[in-house]
Amino acid sequence: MNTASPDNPAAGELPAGAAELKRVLEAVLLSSREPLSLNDLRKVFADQIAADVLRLRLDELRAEWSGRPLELLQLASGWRFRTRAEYLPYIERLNPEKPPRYSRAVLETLAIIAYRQPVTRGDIEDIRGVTVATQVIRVLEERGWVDVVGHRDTPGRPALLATTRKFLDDLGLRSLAELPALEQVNPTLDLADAH
Amino acid sequence: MNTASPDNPAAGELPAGAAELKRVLEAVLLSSREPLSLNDLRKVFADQIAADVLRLRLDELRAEWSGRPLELLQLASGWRFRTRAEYLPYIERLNPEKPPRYSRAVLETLAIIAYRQPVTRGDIEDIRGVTVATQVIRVLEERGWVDVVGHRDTPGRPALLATTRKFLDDLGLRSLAELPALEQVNPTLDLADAH
Amino acid sequence: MSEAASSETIAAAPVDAVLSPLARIYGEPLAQMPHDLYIPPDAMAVMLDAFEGPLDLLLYLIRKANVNVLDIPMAPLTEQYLVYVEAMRSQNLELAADYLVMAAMLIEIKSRMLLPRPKLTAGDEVEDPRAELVRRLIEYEQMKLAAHGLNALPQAERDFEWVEVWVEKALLRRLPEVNALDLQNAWHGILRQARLHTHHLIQREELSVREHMGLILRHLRDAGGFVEFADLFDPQLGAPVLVVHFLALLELAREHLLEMTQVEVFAPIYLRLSDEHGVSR
Repeated sequence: MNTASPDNPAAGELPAGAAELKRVLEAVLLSSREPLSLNDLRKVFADQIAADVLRLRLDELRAEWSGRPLELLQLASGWRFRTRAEYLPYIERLNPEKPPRYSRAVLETLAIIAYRQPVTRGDIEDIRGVTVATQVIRVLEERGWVDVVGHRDTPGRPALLATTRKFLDDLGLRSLAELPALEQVNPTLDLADAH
Repeated sequence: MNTASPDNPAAGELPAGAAELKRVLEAVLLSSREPLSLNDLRKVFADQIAADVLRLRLDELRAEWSGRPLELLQLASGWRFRTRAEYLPYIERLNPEKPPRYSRAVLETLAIIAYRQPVTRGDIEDIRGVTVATQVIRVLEERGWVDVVGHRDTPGRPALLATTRKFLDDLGLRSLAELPALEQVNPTLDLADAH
Repeated sequence: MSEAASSETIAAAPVDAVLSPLARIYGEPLAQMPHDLYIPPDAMAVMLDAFEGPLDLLLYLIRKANVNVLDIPMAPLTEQYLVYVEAMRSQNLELAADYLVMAAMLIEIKSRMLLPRPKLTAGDEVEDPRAELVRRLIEYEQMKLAAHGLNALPQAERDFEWVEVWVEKALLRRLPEVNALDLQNAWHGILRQARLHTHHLIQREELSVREHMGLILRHLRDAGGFVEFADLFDPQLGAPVLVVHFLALLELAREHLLEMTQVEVFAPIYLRLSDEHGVSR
């Protein structure tokens, strides 16, 4: 039995003051396995702190961490700490296992699903002009970036694929609107070469 | 190709200065799922930093985190950050587990002590008709709900148990008189079970 | 994607490094592109890996010729394309199938363009036979660039790690909660049990008396086991409490939990825990 430890939290226990509130936010966010939404974070304070107050503290917290090795990010499904890119080379030395790097086929398929969703495999094949290997889709599904959101009401009822929240989270995006804008192909050449 | 992130670290790339070295240690330790041994940590710096230097930096890092919501621990298997115990009640609110329950033996013993105090263990055994395990009494004493208020002058001089002020406080009662009256307990059940 | 093991003949590295850096799978972009379209047969296998399909190949040819996608010169494009497909056919029939379909499409477009255009009434537009091909090429190129853009975003595990600090839940001591109702129910359980074994008679006593019995015992214990009668009573508590307190005292005496002594009539009454050694704590 560990007598030095705290007892159950009193039902209404709240941190005293903004500084302590931020310490609680830090503790909770640093130890979370998933991004935490404002709603999750309100639960942490037994719904006693208003969402806009939390927003304010989160922004302050993000600023406080600005010079440090972690950054606090607002993602599609909530807030989460991640390591800054410049520290990855060090982390990688511990883990010689190479992180996934995707083939062109996978990346192009992902781009089509991301920008044209929901799409069927047939749609993807039309755009890419080649058969899409099952393996390519499976890689994306296994990463949790793509899933089936329905079926098109055409013969064969092909599955409609879309990107997931995890896809946005893993790319540090809050919504699809934050995807890089599609490039206008060739506008300058267009003028120069016209007819 | 990925331009946003640094390329593989140059083989000999090392942080410049003690402060930056600590930032790297922080990044690596905060993102690790496992404790990291000094040996692991030396790998992070391509074995270019001596173990005793790392030890020194780790001790400094631990001191720097002393007022913060995480603590850097040195465990048998290595170094690791851990969320401080006082923040656990907040984390707990995110994922509430079902609160533990006392066994029937504990609850009945407590009820007997509450309603019939002061009582000896023998009294409790008479009423319950079974032996009362020492563990049962100890649970209640450790909780601070029950203590010994005297000894009965009979052979063996058994301890007399009574409930404490903390018991009343924790149950939100001002006095024992606020415990539910026994006559009014479940009148229908009473009748059904009577005879 | 299988990265080519042997990289000596990259003469035909097909993809423009600026427009399609994704395809720069052999490392450095080529300093110069080959001027003709001849592909050494042993480089063909490498080529097949390099192109993502017929659209990709067409885009390469168009980019290489440095012409606008919107203004494709069909005759040379088709000829070049067929040269490649012929080379592929000897290497990989399965793959060539996709390319053959495209070849057929190119030839069809080319032949339609050779046909005289029908006279137009004013305002009518006849669709350029190349329109559909152009639309597909543009869309494909856009997606190729988008894929590149996505790949440039920082990516979990590749470019950063999520932070998940160890939480030792066991540090949180979770104590069972009990309320008055639980006690009532427990008592009820005891009663029923007792009725089953009828030899036990459970009688209810005035609870407040029981509470005061505890108070008196505590008082005595704290005072070292010996106290003067009058000290037990605080007149400020009022008559009802004093009465209960007194009843508790009598009950304690009856249960031999304490002894009352008086040397003579009207002398002070002393109370003593029956446990004469006091409580050693």
